Amino acid sequence: MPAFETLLSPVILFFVLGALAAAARSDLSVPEPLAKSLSLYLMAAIGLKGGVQVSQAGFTPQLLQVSAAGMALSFALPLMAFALLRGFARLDRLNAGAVAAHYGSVSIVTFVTASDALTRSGIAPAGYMVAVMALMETPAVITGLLLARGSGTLSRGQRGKLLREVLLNGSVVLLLGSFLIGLAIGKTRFEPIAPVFVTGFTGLLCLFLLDMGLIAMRRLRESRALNWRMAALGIALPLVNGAIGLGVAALLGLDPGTGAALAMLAASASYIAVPAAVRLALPDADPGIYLSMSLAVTFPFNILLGIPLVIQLAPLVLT
Amino acid sequence: MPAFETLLSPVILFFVLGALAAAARSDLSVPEPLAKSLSLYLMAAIGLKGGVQVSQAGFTPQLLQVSAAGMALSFALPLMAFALLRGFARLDRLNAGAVAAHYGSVSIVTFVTASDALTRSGIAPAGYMVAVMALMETPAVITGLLLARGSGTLSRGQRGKLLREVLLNGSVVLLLGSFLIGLAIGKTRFEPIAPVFVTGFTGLLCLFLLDMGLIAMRRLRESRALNWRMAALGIALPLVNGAIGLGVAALLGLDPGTGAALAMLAASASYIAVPAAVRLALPDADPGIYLSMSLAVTFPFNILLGIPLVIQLAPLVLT
Amino acid sequence: MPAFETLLSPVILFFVLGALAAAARSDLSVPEPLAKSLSLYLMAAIGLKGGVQVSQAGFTPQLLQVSAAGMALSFALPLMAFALLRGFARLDRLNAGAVAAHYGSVSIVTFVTASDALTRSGIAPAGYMVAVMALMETPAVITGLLLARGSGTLSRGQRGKLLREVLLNGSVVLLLGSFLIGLAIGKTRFEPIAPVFVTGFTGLLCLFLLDMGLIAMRRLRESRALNWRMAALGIALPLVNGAIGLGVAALLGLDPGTGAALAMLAASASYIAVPAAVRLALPDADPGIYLSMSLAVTFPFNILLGIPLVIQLAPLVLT
Amino acid sequence: MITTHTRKRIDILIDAPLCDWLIEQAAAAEIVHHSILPVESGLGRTGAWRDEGFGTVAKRMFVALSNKQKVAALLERLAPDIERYGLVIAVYDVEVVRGERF
Amino acid sequence: MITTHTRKRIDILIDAPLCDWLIEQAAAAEIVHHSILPVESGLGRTGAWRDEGFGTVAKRMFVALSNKQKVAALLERLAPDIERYGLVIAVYDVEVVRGERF
Amino acid sequence: MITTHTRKRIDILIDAPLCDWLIEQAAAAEIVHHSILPVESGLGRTGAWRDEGFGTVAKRMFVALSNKQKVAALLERLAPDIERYGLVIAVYDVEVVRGERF
Ligand SMILES: Nc1ncnc2c1ncn2[C@@H]1O[C@H](COP(=O)(O)O)[C@@H](O)[C@H]1O
Ligand SMILES: Nc1ncnc2c1ncn2[C@@H]1O[C@H](COP(=O)(O)O)[C@@H](O)[C@H]1O
Ligand SMILES: Nc1ncnc2c1ncn2[C@@H]1O[C@H](COP(=O)(O)O)[C@@H](O)[C@H]1O
Ligand code: NA
Ligand code: NA
Ligand code: NA
Repeated sequence: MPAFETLLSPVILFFVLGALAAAARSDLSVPEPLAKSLSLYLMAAIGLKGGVQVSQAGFTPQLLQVSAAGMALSFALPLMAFALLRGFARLDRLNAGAVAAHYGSVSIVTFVTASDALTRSGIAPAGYMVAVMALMETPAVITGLLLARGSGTLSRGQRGKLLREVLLNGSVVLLLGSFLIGLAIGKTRFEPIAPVFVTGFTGLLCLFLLDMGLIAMRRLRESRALNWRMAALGIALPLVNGAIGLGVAALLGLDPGTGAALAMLAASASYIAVPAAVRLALPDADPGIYLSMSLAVTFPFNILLGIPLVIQLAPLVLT
Repeated sequence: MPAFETLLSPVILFFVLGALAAAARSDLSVPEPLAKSLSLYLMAAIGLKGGVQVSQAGFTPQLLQVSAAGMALSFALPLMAFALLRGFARLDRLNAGAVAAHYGSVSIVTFVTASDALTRSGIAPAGYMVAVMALMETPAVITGLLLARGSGTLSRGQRGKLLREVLLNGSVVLLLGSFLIGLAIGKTRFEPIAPVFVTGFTGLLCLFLLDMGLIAMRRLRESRALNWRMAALGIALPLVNGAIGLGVAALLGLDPGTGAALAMLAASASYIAVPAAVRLALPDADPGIYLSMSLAVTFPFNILLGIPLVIQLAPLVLT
Repeated sequence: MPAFETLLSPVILFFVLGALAAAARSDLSVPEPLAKSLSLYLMAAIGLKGGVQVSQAGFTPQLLQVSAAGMALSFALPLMAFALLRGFARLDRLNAGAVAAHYGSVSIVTFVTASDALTRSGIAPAGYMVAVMALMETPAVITGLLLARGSGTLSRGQRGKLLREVLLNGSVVLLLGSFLIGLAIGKTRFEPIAPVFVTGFTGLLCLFLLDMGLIAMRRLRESRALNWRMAALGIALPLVNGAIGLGVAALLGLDPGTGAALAMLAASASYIAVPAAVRLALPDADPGIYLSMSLAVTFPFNILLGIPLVIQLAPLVLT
Repeated sequence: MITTHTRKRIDILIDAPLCDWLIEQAAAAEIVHHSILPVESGLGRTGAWRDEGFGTVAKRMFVALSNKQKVAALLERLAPDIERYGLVIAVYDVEVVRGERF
Repeated sequence: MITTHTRKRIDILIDAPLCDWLIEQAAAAEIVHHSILPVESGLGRTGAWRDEGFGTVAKRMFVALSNKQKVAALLERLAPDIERYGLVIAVYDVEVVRGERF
Repeated sequence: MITTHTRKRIDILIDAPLCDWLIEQAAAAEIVHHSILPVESGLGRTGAWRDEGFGTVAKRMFVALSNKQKVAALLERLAPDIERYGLVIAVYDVEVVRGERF
C-alpha cells in the first residue's frame, strides 16, 4: 500500500498537524523568517542534489527534451485552465487570467514532497527535474497576463519588469544557481556539505510542512471570495493538468519517477512566486481568489491525494 | 561525580556564558525569530522522540496513572504556592494567584535540559513524560485564576478563551501533536528525520540555552519588583514542589529517570505559555513579579542546581 | 592546483552565486534574522572547535606569543593604512582613521572561509587562532580613533563606552566564551554537540556566503562614495597587511596553516563589529566609504583571490 | 485636485497578548479595519523591555484610521482599562483619500 | 530656540510587491527620500492578513516627510490607482528640523 | 466623555548604533519613556539601505509622547548633532489620555 504509506510519512503528518491546529484556531505559529529561511534551504538543497546527480548521470538529450516540454506546459496549461475558469467558475477575464497563471506555474514544496515520496517508493525522479521545475516557474505568468489583458496592453516598462520577474525571480535564480553549483562540484566536493543538504532534508521539510499546513488552513478559513465552483476547479485542475503531464511524460518515454515528477509539476500551482508577480502586473485581480485556490485547495489536495495517486498511476502508465 | 558532570556539559556552560554576557552588559543577543524557531524545534523533537519511544514500549497503565498524577499536580501545586506567596512573600491575592499559576505549570526548557542530563547519567525518563508535560502545562492557569479572583468572576467569554488557552495553546498542540506523530510513525519511519530531531538536538539546545542565559540575566538585572522574599520563594518553591513530585513518583513506583523527570516538571515554573495567558486573564497582576520569579530566579536555579540535585536524589528515593 | 580547487568549493561558488544574483538585480534575498543567526552559529562553532583543539594540544608558549603578536598587529596595522589612505586615496583625517580601524580589525567570515580552505588543503591552522582572532577584533578601533581625532579628545564617558566595546563586544564575548567552553569540555563531552557544530558547518557556511555575496555586491552597486583610488587601496591593503602578517608568522616560526591564518586575519577588514563602533565614535565619518571598502572590495578580494594566494605562499614562506 | 477628508488616526501601544482583545473592542466601536505594527523595545514606568521572544511582555502598535465619532466611542470603551492594561494612546488629525471608507 | 518648519508627513499602507512601484511614483513627484516600516498584520475590506512569509499579500508602510506641494503632486499621481491598489493613505502636518531638506 | 490632553509626539529616525545615545539624550531632556520601532529600508541623501543584518547601517524609529517643553528641550539638546548624525525628526500634536503621564 504505497499510497497509504505516503500518508503515514512524518512529512505529511506534520502538514496535517498544522492544518488541524489552524482549523481548531490554536495560536501555534511559525515565525515568518523561519518559513522563508526553510524555503531558501529547500531550494538550495534540491538544486544541489539535482546538479550532483546530473554531474554523475551526464547530460542526455532527454534533459533538453524534458526542459522544452516543461516550458511548453507552463506556457500552455494556463489556456485550458482559463477556459474552465471562465466557463465553469464564471470568473471574469481578469481573474481567470490571474488564476490560470498560477496553475501553469509550479509549487516548489509540492515538487519537493513528491520527490521525497517517489524516492521512498523506489522510483526517484531524474536529477535534472529540478532544472525543469525552475524553467517552468515563470513562463505561465506571461500567458496568464496575455489572457487577462490581451496583448499590446503592456507598457514597455511593464514588459521589462515582467521579463526580469520571469528570468531573475529569486527562486529561479537560487534553484538554477544551486543546480549549476551541484553540477560543477560533483559528488566528491559535495560530500562536506551533504550533511546539511541531504541528511537534514526530510527533517527540515517536516517543519516547513507544519507551517504550510497552518498557512493553507488559515487561508481556507479566511477566504471569503472562494465559492464551491472555484473550490471544485481547485481539485479538477490538478487532476486535468496532472493527466496532461503524465501524457507528455509517456510521449517522451520517461521513466516512472521522472514522469511522475513532471506530472506533479503540471498538477501543482504556484503560491509564492506567481502571486507576487500577478499582484504587480494585474493589480485589479483579487488575491483572495488566486491565493485561496492554489494554496488552500490545490496544495493540500496535491499533498494528501495527488502524490499518492501519481505514485500508483505512474508505474502503470510509464514503463 | 554526576552533579559536577552536569555542570560541565556544554549545554549548561552556554547558559552560563549567556548569563555572564548579560551580567557584564555585553551587546551579545540572539535574534528573536531564532529563539522562537529553536523553541518550536525543541518541542517537535521531544514530542517525536517521546512518541517513538512509546510506540516501542507500548501503552502501559502507568502512562495513564502518571498523566493523571501530572494533571493533578498542575491543578494542586498552585495551592501551596499561593499560601506561601501570600504569607511569606506578602503578595496580594491577585499577584499571588498569578505567580502560583506559573509554578503549577512547567518549563519546557527545564524538562528538556533535565531529560538530556538524565539520559547522559544513564537514567533516561520514559518517552511518555513528554505527553505528561504537555498535560501539565495549562491546568495550573485555572487554579491560579480561581485563587486570584475567586470563582464566578469569569464572564462566559473569558471562560471560553481560558479553555481554548488550556487546550489549544500552541505548545500543547505541538507537543501532543508531535508525540502522536512519533507514535504513528514508529521507529522505522522516524529514521529519515532522526538526523534533524535527534542528532542535532543537543547542539541546538546549546544555542537556545545561550539565549535563555542572556534573557534570564537581563530580566534579573531589570526586575525592579523583585525583593528578597520573592527571590527566596523562587528558590524554595522548586525545592518544595520538586520534593512533592518525587514523593508522588515514589507512590506510583516510578523508575528513577521517569520519577526525576516528574519531579523536575513539578519543580519548574512556566515563563512562556503561562505569562501570556495570565497577562490576558489577570491584567492587573504585575508581569514584573511573575516573570522575574519564574524566569530570573527559578529557571537558573533549576538548571544549575535543581537538575544535579534530582540526579543525585532520584536513584536513592526511587528504586 | 589547490588555488583552483579552492574556487571550485561549494562555499565559494555560493558566494559567487549571491554576487551574480545581486549584480543582475534579482530579488533573491536572505532574511536578516537568518543572516544574524548563521553568524552567531559560525562564531560558536569555530570558538568551540578551537577550544577543543587546544584542550588536546595543550597550552603552549606559542599561544601567548601569537596572541600578543595578533594584538600588536591590530593596534599597528591601522598606522600604515592611515598613511596610505591619506596619501594615496586622499581621504581626510577623519575618514582615513575610520577606514584604518576596519583594516586593523578582522573579518570573521574571511577567517572561517580561510580555515575551511586551509583544512581541506591539508594545512589546518592551530585551534588557538580563534582566540587570537577574537583578541584582534577591537584594538584597531582605538588606534583608528586616535588617528582620526587625536588623543585627549575623548570624554570620559566616551572612553568608557569604547573600552566596553573593545572588551564586551558581542562577537568577542561569543568567540572567547565558546573557546573557553571548548577548552573546558574537551573532546569527549564535545561529541554530542559535534553534529551541529562540526558536521553541519560547511553546509551552513554555504548559505551564509550566499548572503554575503548578495550583500557585498549590493553594497558595491550602491556605493556612491567609492572612487578608483579607494577601490585600489581596498585591494592593496589586504596584500600589504597579509604580507606583514606572513612576515610576523615567519618571525614567530609558525607552521604554514597557522601562519596563513594569521596572514588572513591581518589581510581581512571588519564589516560587522567595527562599523557599529565607528558609527558611534566617529559619527562624522562616512559609512559609505568604510563599509564599501571593507565589504564590497576587500572581502570579495580576500575570498576569491586572497585565500588561494595565501594557500600557495604560506608553505613556501613558512617551513 | 484630489479631495481629501479630515479623519482621525489612533495609535495604541499595547501588550501583544492583549492585541486580540483590543481588536474586539475596536470592532465593537465600529473600527473594524486596522493594522498592527511591530515594536522592538521600549521603556516605561514598568521598566525596559525588548522583544526577545521570551522573558518579557512584548508590545505591538495598533493603528487605525477612522472618524471622530468612532474614535471617541473606542476611547469611551477603553477608558476603564487604560490604566490597568497600560495602554499608551495617541489620537491625531490626518487627511485621508476615499474618506467614505473611514 | 531651534527653528522648525511645518511640512507634511505622508504614510501609505501598501502591498509589499507594489512597494517599488510606489517608490517610483514618489520619486516622480520629487519625493525621493523615504523610509519603509514593516507591518505585521491587519484587517481590511478584503479580509485579514498576517505576514507569515507566504499565503498572503503582506503590507508595508511607506513613510515620507516632504513639503505640501510634493505631497499634493504624489496624491495626484496616485489618484487613479488608489482604489485598485487598495492604498491606505494618511497625510498630516509635522514640524521638522532642517526644513530645507524636505 | 473621556478627557484628552494635547501633547507632542516626536518621531526620530536614527542609525541603530546611535539608539542608546539618543535614549540618553532624551532622558537628559526628561523624556524617559519611549518606544523603538523597526524600520526595514530607506533612501536618503546618503543612498539606499536595507536591514540585511550586515553591510549597511540600519535605522530605527524612536517614538515618544511627551509635552511641549520637554520636546523643545530635547530638540535643543540634539541641535548640534542633527546634521552629523543624519537625524530625521518629526514633531506633531496628538491627543493623549492620562495626560499627567507625559
Ligand atoms: N511616553 C511614551 N512614549 C512612547 N512610548 C511609551 C511612552 N510611555 C510608555 N511607552 C511604551 O509603553 C511601554 C509600557 O509603558 P509603562 O506601562 O509605562 O511601563 C513602554 O515600555 C514603552 O514601550
Ligand atoms: N482604516 C484602516 N486603518 C488602518 N489600516 C487599515 C485601514 N483599512 C485598511 N487597512 C489596512 O490595509 C489592509 C488592506 O485593506 P483592504 O484593502 O480594505 O482590505 C488591511 O488589511 C489593513 O492592514
Ligand atoms: N524625507 C524623508 N522621509 C522619510 N525618511 C527619510 C527622509 N529622509 C531620510 N529618510 C530616512 O533616513 C535615512 C538616512 O537619510 P540620509 O541621511 O539623508 O541618507 C534614509 O535612508 C531614510 O530611511
Ligand atoms: Na502547474
Ligand atoms: Na511546576
Ligand atoms: Na586586518
